[in-house]
Amino acid sequence: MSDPKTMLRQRVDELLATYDPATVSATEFLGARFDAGLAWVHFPEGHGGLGLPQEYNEDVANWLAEAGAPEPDRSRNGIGLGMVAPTIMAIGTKEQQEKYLRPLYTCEEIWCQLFSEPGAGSDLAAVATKAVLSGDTWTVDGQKVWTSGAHHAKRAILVARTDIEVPKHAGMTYFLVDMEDPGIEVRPLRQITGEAEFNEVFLNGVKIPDADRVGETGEGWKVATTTLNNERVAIGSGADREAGHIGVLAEKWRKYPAIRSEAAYHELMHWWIEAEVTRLTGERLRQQLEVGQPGPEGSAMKLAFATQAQAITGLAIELDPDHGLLYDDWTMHRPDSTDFLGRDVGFRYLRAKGNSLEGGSSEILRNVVAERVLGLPAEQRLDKGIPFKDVPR
Amino acid sequence: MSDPKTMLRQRVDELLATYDPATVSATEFLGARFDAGLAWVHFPEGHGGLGLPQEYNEDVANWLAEAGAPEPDRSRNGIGLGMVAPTIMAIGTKEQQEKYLRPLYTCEEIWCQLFSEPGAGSDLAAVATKAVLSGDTWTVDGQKVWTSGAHHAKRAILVARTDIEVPKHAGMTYFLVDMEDPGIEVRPLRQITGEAEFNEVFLNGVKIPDADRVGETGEGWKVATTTLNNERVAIGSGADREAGHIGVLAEKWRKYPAIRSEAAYHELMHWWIEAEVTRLTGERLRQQLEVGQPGPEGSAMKLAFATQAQAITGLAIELDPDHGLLYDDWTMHRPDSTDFLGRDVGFRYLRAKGNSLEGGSSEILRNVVAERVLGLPAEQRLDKGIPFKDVPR
Amino acid sequence: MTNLLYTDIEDALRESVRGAMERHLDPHSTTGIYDEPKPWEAKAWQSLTEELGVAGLLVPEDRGGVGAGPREAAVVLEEIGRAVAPVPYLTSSVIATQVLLELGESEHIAALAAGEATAALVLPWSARPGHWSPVQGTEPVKPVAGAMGADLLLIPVAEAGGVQLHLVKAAETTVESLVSFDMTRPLAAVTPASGEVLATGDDAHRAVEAGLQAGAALLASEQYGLARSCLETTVDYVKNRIQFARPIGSFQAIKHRLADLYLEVTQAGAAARYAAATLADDDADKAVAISVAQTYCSDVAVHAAEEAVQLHGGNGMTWEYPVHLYLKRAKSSQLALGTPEKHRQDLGPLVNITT
Amino acid sequence: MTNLLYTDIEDALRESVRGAMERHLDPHSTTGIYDEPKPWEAKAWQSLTEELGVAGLLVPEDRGGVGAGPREAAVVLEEIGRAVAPVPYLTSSVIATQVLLELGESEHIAALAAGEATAALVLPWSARPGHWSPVQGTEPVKPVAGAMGADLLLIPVAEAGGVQLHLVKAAETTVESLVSFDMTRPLAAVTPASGEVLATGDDAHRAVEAGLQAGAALLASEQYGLARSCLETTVDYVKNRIQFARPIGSFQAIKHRLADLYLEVTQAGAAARYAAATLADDDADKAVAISVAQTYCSDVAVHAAEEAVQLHGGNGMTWEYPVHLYLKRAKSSQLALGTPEKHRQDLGPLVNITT
Repeated sequence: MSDPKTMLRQRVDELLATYDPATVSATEFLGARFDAGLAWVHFPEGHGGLGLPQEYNEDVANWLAEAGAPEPDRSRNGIGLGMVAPTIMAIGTKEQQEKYLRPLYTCEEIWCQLFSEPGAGSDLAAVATKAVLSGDTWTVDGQKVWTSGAHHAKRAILVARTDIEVPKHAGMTYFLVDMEDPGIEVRPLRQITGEAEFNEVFLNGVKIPDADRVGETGEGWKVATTTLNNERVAIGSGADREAGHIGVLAEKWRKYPAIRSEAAYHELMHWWIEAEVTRLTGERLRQQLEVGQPGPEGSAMKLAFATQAQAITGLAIELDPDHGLLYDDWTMHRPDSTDFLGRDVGFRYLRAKGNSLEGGSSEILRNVVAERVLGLPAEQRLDKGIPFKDVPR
Repeated sequence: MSDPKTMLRQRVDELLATYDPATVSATEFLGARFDAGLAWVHFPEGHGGLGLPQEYNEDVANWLAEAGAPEPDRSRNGIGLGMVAPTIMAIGTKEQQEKYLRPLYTCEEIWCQLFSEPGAGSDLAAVATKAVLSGDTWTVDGQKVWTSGAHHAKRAILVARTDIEVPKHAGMTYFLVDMEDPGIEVRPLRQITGEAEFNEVFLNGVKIPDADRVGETGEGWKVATTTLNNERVAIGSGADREAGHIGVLAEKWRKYPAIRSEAAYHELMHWWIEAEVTRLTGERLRQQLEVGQPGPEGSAMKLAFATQAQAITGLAIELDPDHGLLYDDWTMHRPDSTDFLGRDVGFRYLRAKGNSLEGGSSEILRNVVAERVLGLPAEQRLDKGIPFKDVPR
Repeated sequence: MTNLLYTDIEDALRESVRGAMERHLDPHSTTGIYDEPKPWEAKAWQSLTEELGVAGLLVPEDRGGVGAGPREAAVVLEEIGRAVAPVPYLTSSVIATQVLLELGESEHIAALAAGEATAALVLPWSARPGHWSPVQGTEPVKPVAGAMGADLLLIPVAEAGGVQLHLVKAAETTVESLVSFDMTRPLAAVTPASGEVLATGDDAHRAVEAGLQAGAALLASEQYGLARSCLETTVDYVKNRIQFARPIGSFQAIKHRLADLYLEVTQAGAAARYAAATLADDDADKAVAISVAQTYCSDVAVHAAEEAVQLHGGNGMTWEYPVHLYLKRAKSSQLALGTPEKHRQDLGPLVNITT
Repeated sequence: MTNLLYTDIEDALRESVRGAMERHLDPHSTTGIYDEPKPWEAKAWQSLTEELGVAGLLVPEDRGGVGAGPREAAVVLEEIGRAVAPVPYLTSSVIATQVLLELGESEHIAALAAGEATAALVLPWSARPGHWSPVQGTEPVKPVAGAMGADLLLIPVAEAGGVQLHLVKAAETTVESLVSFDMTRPLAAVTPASGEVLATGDDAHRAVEAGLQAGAALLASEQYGLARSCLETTVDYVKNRIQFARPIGSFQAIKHRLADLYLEVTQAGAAARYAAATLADDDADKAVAISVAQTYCSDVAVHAAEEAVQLHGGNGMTWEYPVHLYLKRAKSSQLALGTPEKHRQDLGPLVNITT
């Protein structure tokens, strides 16, 4: 038997020989790649993989990139690729895996995430959106918020409350939802930047077949945690020096001597060094993951990224006041994807404010570091062991 | 009837005529001043005062200062003058007032404070030192700490536990103690600076007549609060520009061009401005007090003082590294009083670390500001309504 | 030391201005300015000028004003900051008015005081006392605050050996609006033009300098008002926002941050008040007071607004909640009339600290 | 990128050194040094040199060492920092050793590697790579670290047109001890003297420079070890200290501060490791790595020690608790081999950022 690398190289060559990236559509190529088990080689055969160790994915990606082959669009279907796929693979039914993984991978079906609610932000387990089972169909009513891409998503992952008589973590269930259900209304949620990168999603009598439940009824918290853990893995590892906001500012500094001053120099260098040590920490984390020893640094690093993004963009505005007093465009848009570094300095400053809120606020992350990494005692919980319906909200 | 100011001026002149500050001892002069009602004019007649409004004290002090008359030594008997006198005046018995106020004022009797314990620091109400009543004598056993001046004090104020069956705030009683009791042992408590500015005090079978109880049995917390409130009044109000650590550093900067740099300039100016706005805040507080509208800024200002003292002394060390690497003297001393600005920069840096702990730690003060000034909800109390003996310690 | 407290008259003034702002402004219509730019909110401005007559606070009675001074104007600005009010008070009633006052001008100043006209000083909004250059050449000056919609433009033009201060009617030149980070104080590009020469040389220089000094001194009060409002709004929000079955304001980390912010805001109030008072008294310490206030209050306003965004959670990031209006105003005001870094740079030599 | 992880051999080395420090040092006897100064703790130093042989880590086997390198020496220094160990490892086994290594010297270096002698580079302890001056005149050089008790002194003396590096036996000059802020690394005033000339001109300059570079690079690991120890000790303390009927480590404000400190300490570890690794690889990025590590780790160590004092409450202020030893070492080390401000100043030009 040949070693995995040789076998993979052969498969890649066959794929490229049969489906020339230069002539077939991206969708067709990705479908063929999926069928050849080269989508994610650590998934089982038949689900886009070959049951091989995860590390071989990098080889496959490199070879295909050399050949100019398309990759799935992570900026549009990041939730599908990064969160839904691993969750369905880990916990979904065989039918769910067969039905959803391939179109997700080819990006024929874009996914969005229906977790946060107006009353459930930091306290994600406080979701109040209700799902009631009748026969083998669930009916869902409620409101979700901070949903990116909902206006072009075909499907969604949803956490809903299915039992208000038990404590809050025990009464949630996880579903896969068809966004074309007539009970779903998507409204753009305009942000501080003027854009509407996110949406509010209203659910009125939305129907979900029980077959689209993921995990057992009442185990939604556990499933959602699996999904969210996939979100925070390997954050920012292996980035280049001066990647991100600091690079943009350093370039400007080099290009425009007029913005330089001694005081600003020391502040710029302060943040340059902060960004550099975070980069080194990420690089070390990457090396740890490579040898199978992931560290607990990820949550703390997200704190550093948010702090730095906010401070550096704020400084960038101050360094060039006459420019910082202006803005590029307040017109309401619905962008297809998020680009923290795109657009002008004012946008970058305002958008960076979200970095300490989205994907776990800095306050929640500090709790996580304190309790799970340092082992400090947990906060007193006032909602522990109390039926959801009796919890103050 | 003449106005109070004229009457006071007359009394001062009479006092000075009878007791020439140039010839009589400080003790004799202060005793005569007390007897003339000129010690604290807002106290009642017979207790060193004349029952006049507090504002006249300043006039008396100014006139006497002009004449070169002695003042009581606040650096040695600050606790007596600043805390014990108002407490005895407000809550003490007539006998206590007659017995203690005069020698306290003349500084024939120096006082110290026996509040903090090894297990009761931030949580002052957790004192475990025990007082048991038999007949009309209390017997006290326990240990106190952070007692300044205990080695030359004649008397002390003490908070002790008199009932362990009730919640902690309800089981404390406030006493006046004779420091010459054979059951008292004072040991120097050496600090980070090398000095022993404070003491540990061990109490073994110390006897206190019930007549030296202040307030009712079980009301010690209330009395102690009165005492401590007197400590935080009018903090830092009306200081001159560049008073304190910033002035020392600014002077050094002016004198030694070698320590200057652009980066250090901006850091120095940052702290100069911080010190200046705190000074202005204190000045405004003083003006408010003058018109009888005290503000709640005092606790917050103590936070600012501690932060600034620590940052400025730290910066001062960095600005002159070859000097900052040295120390003036590690020899153990027991100084008579505290001088934050005395001695060299290394001492000032280390001593300033105490500023965020003594007299209410910065953490406790932030709670105070958040709860009492901003009205934010109090922390959950785990010791509320539970007998002291059952509270985890 | 000068009085740092508010008089009863100032308290009453505050109440009137606050009432007017509450009646004539609401955050939603203010946010609307970002989509449909306008120089100011007409009703709010009318109320300040016509009903309350506060545009003339700095102007003596014999020149058409109400003969109050910088302390009272500072109170008005605290309330303008509190409401992020889109009104040209700082640019017209303080800066431009102070320029004309300094020159002894009395025709236009009466119109400004009465609210019959508004004016703007044509310099980049980042210009600061002691550090500005008169307009050179024909390129538009930008970004200029208060010029959009103003009737009169005060243009300091470079002349051989100094400055010449021109009074130009808005209709006689081009004022092009710019997309501003803070649309509640919209900026413009103003094409230089000649007009009535109000002063030349030292007189012109001194007048512009006086305008910028008054602006910098009193902007601090606007920043303080804004910061205080952010603190109060946030304290209120965290008392009422429930997560984990308790108000988030009961979490100690949030309490401690707000306690620290309270200290900053309180100190900003003292610094701003001292700047206004030294301006009113023409105190020898005025320049120090202004640099201290501008350095400190600029940063406190930004910090307060940033904390407000963060502690309002996702809501603070929305267009719907008014928090973003405060952040944009605070960040722009930090750049206005000199950044903190520049004022810190200026301060040292004034207190004999140099490199 | 270079490897930032620890090898199994390094883990074993760490365990040995930690064990030795635990056996031969206790905080009370270390505190005693403040009352009865001595150059180092003999037993701890003996254990490091004789039992573990770590004084020769940087020295090739053919010159009497064990042929390891900066990565391994960094691990030793992490443990020295953790214990605030009063041993001359950094000054003798790193800096002085590196100077001799650079010169190809082999007689004395073997003695240093074997722990039979200790040496010190005679420059003020604040000298940093790229910014130091050779000794001029006859005035004592001060404050010099590692000179007290050293057998050999390496004195770079100013010569017409450059530097001359003298090797002076301690007995041949005067080494006067100074009262040091950190008595666990006591400082001295050293009277310049002539001795064997080891090198002149560029060679001498390069050797001193190499010593200072190695010192600055590896001091970062000592600082990291110290910071990490402060974090761990403090976490442990707040878990066990009960106030208000609960561990103070359950108060959210304290938890959040320690979470932030964890981030800093973790990043300091990566920065220190990168500096050691680039030194080991003689990587082109070495100078950048050293400035980054020195700027960052110096401040993190001070911050960690300051937080330790504060969160130990009154206990942290006592002579009895060892926390003060960490603060004194951290603050002194911040000044050693260049302050953060100076290293930040040096870094910009290396990454093409200049004023």
